[in-house]
Amino acid sequence: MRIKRAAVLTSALALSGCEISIFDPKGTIAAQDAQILVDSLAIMLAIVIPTLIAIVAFAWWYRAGNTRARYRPDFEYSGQIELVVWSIPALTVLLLAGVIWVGSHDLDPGAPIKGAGKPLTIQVVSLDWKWLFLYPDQKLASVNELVAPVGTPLRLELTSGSVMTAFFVPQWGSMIYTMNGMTSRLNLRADKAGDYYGEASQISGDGFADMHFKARAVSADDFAKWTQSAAGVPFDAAAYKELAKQGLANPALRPLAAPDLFSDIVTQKLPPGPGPKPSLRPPSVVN
Amino acid sequence: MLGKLTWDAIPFDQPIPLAAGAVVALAVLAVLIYITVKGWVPYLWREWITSVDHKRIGVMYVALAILMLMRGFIDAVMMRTQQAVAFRSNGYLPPEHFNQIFSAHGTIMIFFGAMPFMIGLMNFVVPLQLGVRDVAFPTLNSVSFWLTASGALLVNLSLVVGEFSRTGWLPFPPLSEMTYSPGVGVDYYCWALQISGVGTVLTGVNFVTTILKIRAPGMTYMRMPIFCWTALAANLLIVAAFPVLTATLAMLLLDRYLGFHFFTNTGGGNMMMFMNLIWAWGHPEVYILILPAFGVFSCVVPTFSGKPVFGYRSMVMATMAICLIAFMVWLHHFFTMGAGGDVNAIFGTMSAIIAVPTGVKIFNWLFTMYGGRVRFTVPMIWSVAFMITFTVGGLTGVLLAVPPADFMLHNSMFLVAHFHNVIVGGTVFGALAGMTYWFPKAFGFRLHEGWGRWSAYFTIAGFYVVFMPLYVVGLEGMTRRLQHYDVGAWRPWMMVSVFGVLLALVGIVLEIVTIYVSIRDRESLRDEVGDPWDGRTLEWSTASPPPEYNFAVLPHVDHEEYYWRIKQAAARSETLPEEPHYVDIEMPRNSATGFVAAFFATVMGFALIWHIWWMVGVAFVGAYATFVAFAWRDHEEHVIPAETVARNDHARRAARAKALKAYSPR
Amino acid sequence: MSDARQILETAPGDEADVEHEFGGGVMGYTVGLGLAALLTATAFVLPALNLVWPPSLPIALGVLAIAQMGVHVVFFLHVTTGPDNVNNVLALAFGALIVFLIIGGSVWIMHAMNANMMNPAMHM
Amino acid sequence: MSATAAAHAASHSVARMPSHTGPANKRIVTGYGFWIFLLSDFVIFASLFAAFAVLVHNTNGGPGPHELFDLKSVAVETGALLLSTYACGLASIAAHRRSAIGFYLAMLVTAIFGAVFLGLEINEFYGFIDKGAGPQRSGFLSAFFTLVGCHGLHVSLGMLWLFTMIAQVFAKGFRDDIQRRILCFSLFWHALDIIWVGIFTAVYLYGVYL
Ligand code: HEA
Ligand code: HEA
Ligand code: CUA
Ligand SMILES: [Cu+2]
Repeated sequence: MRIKRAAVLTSALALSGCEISIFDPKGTIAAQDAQILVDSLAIMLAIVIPTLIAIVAFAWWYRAGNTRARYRPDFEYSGQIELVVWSIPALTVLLLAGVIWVGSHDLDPGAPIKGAGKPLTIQVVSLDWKWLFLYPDQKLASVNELVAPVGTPLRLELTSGSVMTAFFVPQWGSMIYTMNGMTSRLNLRADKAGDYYGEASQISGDGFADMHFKARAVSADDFAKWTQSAAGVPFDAAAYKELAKQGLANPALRPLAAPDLFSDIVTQKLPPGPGPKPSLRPPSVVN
Repeated sequence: MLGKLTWDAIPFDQPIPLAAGAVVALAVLAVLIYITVKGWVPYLWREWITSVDHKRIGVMYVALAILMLMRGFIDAVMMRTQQAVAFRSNGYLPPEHFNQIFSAHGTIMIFFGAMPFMIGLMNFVVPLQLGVRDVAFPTLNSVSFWLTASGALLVNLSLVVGEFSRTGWLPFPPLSEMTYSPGVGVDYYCWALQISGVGTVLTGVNFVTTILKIRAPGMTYMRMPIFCWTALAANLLIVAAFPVLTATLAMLLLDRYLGFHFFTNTGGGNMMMFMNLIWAWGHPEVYILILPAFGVFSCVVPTFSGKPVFGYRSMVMATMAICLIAFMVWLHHFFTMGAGGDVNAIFGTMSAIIAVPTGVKIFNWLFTMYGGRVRFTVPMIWSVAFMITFTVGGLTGVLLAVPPADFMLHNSMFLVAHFHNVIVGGTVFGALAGMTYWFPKAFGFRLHEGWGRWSAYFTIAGFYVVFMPLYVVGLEGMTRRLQHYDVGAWRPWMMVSVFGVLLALVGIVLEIVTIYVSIRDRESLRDEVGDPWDGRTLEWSTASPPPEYNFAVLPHVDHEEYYWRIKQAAARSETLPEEPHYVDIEMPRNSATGFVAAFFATVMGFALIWHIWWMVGVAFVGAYATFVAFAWRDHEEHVIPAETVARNDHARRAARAKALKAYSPR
Repeated sequence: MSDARQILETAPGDEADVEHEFGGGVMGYTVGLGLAALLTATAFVLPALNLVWPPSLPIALGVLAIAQMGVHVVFFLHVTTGPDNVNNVLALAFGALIVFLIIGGSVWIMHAMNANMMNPAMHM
Repeated sequence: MSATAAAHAASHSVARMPSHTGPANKRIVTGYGFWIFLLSDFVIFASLFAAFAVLVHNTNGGPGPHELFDLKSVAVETGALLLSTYACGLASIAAHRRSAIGFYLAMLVTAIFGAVFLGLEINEFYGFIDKGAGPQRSGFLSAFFTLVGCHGLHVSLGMLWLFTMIAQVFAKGFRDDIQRRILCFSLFWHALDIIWVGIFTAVYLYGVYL
């Protein structure tokens, strides 16, 4: 095995018991996304299921060997049928368009959501191949572990310290791209305490498959406790540069020493990650 | 002297690609030697390589496509087996290799498998259905084919010399920029597609012109078979969309080669622009893949239902509607970039609207079967399987067009399942239906029904067993392109899926057996008359295989179902139409332009990839010289004397006359 | 010679019989040159003279450009609305629609994206 | 009536055959095919225009349109290209009338004005690069050089084609296939001028005044 992933593996083991189905939402956005998904599916199945049945039925009944079926070699046009085949799908789509319109606006990732208490701002930086979560108000920097108090609206600001990828916690809701030099915005809320699976959902290079993280929803007290548990050398620009090099990382929580770190990354005052060493076939991922 | 090319480029340290490459290289070499020893080279050169006959070119396109589908299928088998074993382990394919595989799989399947297959069918069928002798620009047609082959060659070369792109079938920057992909993989990708892209645009120009300007007398637009309409739509899409791809890849190449800043992280580049432009091409591209398949089904279903296609005008309208709306939906591939509610909603709605004309098509095929006498031949089996499978795939597509749903499913295995559902269930089934349907026209004998049927059953079953589990894991949050994973819930589905790929493999092997058996038993499968299925369109009025000039005299079309009508009239009166007056026929001469131009293009592409600048220069001069030499030619045509035409046509008429007695009119 | 009642066809840009028709022959090219020169000159001079209300300037320039493209199409390329030109015009219309969708769509989409995520400081 | 005039008349009546009487003649097919090809070329330019429109503000701290563009030179370029297009029109009339001298002369004028245009453009590019405003400087300049340079490349290839056409007429006379190529060439040259209208408006005028 060429990849050492002991730490990542243990965190995954802890998770493997639980389901991460999007039909088992644990956040308000995920619940609404799933609801819309199911609604749209239902609207469409109303027309698709009869269609599927008709295909099989017509093909079967009008098989050449069936002498009871009437052969009508000249039946090639019928105004009524034409009307129906255009209007039924059109009506279905009209209905669907309503869902699309309302859904896109209500669930726009940038739209703020309600919840208990003051919104918590979390700054997310995707790196090769790990996630850095900055808590500007709590002055924390957490690697590969996203912790959030249950019920509090989360205001995520996201960027990338390297290539483009996407941030996604299936059971919390919508994913969003992260891009260097830009800030994308996502609003989420976790509604039930627990450990959830978070991942990168856009290919970002050789370490992509290991670019997942733990998303923990905890009670307000536990969250306060967690913010106190930061240890080790404060996280600053130099530490960031070290982290930005290609490779994997273990979860860690450190105090944040550079309050402007996020904006420095976005404005490229801190340049994007260096990528692989130039060579024909770069060496594979090492921890 | 050789730019970046050194011995390091050969992957001596990676046994799998090295062995695979060596085997392929040896196989190619063996075939070449065999051909040479057998003395077939002059024949191949005269009859195929330099041929500008649309039928020959069509056959070569399909052959290339089948080869590439197999290459892509091998990649698919590797991916499925990797994901079956790579649970909490690294599997047998390291990431740098796995990433090349899905990139190569997607690229090869789309650009060198599915698209050439469709273009091949159009090449073979369109002039025959229009009742004419050839396409508008026969030599250009040959250039198109050979440029496509050149691109395919370059992609496959990357297996042994250097590496292929690791950034997916569409190279999203900044990952594909020099900083993050310093190897030659992305360059292979870009140059291969630039070269074959030129060929594709030329095909588009050629076919739009052919369909709009070269039709048999009396073949008005509303008398064209639906396949010609879908071919027109697909080629309009090619002409309008492929230049966007060319421009976008050119920008990426400028970034990579000359340090421009179109899509870079730094220097004022904007990577979102790449996403925007590539999908402005990419979405129309998927309709380029599916529309000709729709055309195939619009030939197959009426023929085997013994009825004209239902709702001809609706079909035409739906085709052209899809062609136009195709250009108004591209943002649905990046709903998750954050364009905001209005933009997402409008593009989501436009995407859903495509379901209407597509639905109309499904329903019209349905009503074509209604009141028919459906014969379940192999093409018809593919067609019914298509109708069911494609409806399911379209449904999941529309689901993805609902932005909040897409926020959960984008880039997931659900998406992977969606597009295989429409591509395999639509384009690939259509390709195989079309191949089986027109095979007797091309070669003069049918494919064996029994074996072909089993091949279809296994392939269809294989498809469902591979991809239905992927929907499930997609809903369980599994993202695409994972080299390994640690989530236990996904594991069982991966095991089911790998079983499906085995079924598909059996299907493909049976397809090869079908072809083998059919060639062996060709005498008993012979199509003497030229109309083995009781067809309705003009291609069935000529001999199988058709003479070089297709029709002894151009038909004078006076009805949508012209051939069907004269056939019925002849059967009723038990006499063939009067013998026409034969005249000399002028046909374009063979030309090596395509082959030579593609040779230089390949050399130039290779030299550009490896920065061998002198070789670039040499190849460019060579290409220009070919061009001028072609332009300087004096005689572009040769003449087939009326006597020859008459002799051939008498044979055809005799076979028809004999068959007339056995045919019962409807 | 050609029968006037038939549906005729010409190639785009064809001189053919247009010498005595609208927009054909040396005269046609000369008229086209004059119009094009006029429109170009207006486009270059207009903004410098401060004659139009500044916010409407892009529209004015755009209209001038489109008008000039039209002049070129009619007088130089001989693509007109005549019955012999239907196919040529349809192709042009299709092309123009695609060009419009690609440029318009891209600008709209990218504007929305930038508005949502750009940092003003970045691109100065 | 001379033989050529008769052939000329015959070619006309063939040229205007209605489509439903069968395949169109070669001149129409070639012209139409090239027309479609040109439309696809327009789409390449559309993509480059789109890229330019999006990147025009991404100057990365470098010079922007205001600092760089010299509208006087652009106006001269525009005039040169317009005259070149006009001369090209005259050349195709000469070809139509089978006047070799007229054709050579008009094509030469076309080429001269084309060369003036190219010279000015190269001079402009050279000046920018000299000022440190090359295409690597910023997204804006990448897009600018690519869009305008792509047009310039088309003009250069057009010049190559132009001289090839002169050589072909010289060697082979006004044969039918040569006439078809002249038709395509003139379409190409006129189309380049249309694109230039887009460029001087959207790149230069918008750049300087907006
Ligand atoms: C035309 C397009 C096409 C086709 C046909 C296929 C066919 C298949 N694909 Fe592919 N696929 C893509 C286009 C296609 N794919 C693209 C674009 C991607 C994305 C790449 C990326 O991530 O960037 C992708 C990605 C992709 C993945 C990666 C998923 C991931 O991201 O994790 C996988 C995984 O298993 C997969 C599997 C398969 C399988 C099992 C088949 C098939 O085996 C299914 C069954 C089909 C057949 C059995 C027919 C094959 C026919 C022949 C071989 C011809 C035989 C004929 C004769 C002998 C006459 N595909
Ligand atoms: C042949 C290829 C093909 C075809 C035909 C389609 C057809 C459609 N596709 Fe698909 N698509 C792809 C190939 C194709 N797609 C590929 C390759 C990708 C992924 C690329 C990548 O990321 O790598 C993709 C991705 C993709 C996405 C992006 C998802 C994402 O990245 O998150 C979306 C979103 O809207 C989408 C939607 C649609 C829709 C609405 C249709 C519609 O055209 C479908 C219409 C058909 C029907 C609906 C069925 C028949 C209709 C009826 C029976 C009528 C009644 C039904 C209703 C009213 C619902 N597709
Ligand atoms: Cu998003 Cu700049
Ligand atoms: Cu799409």
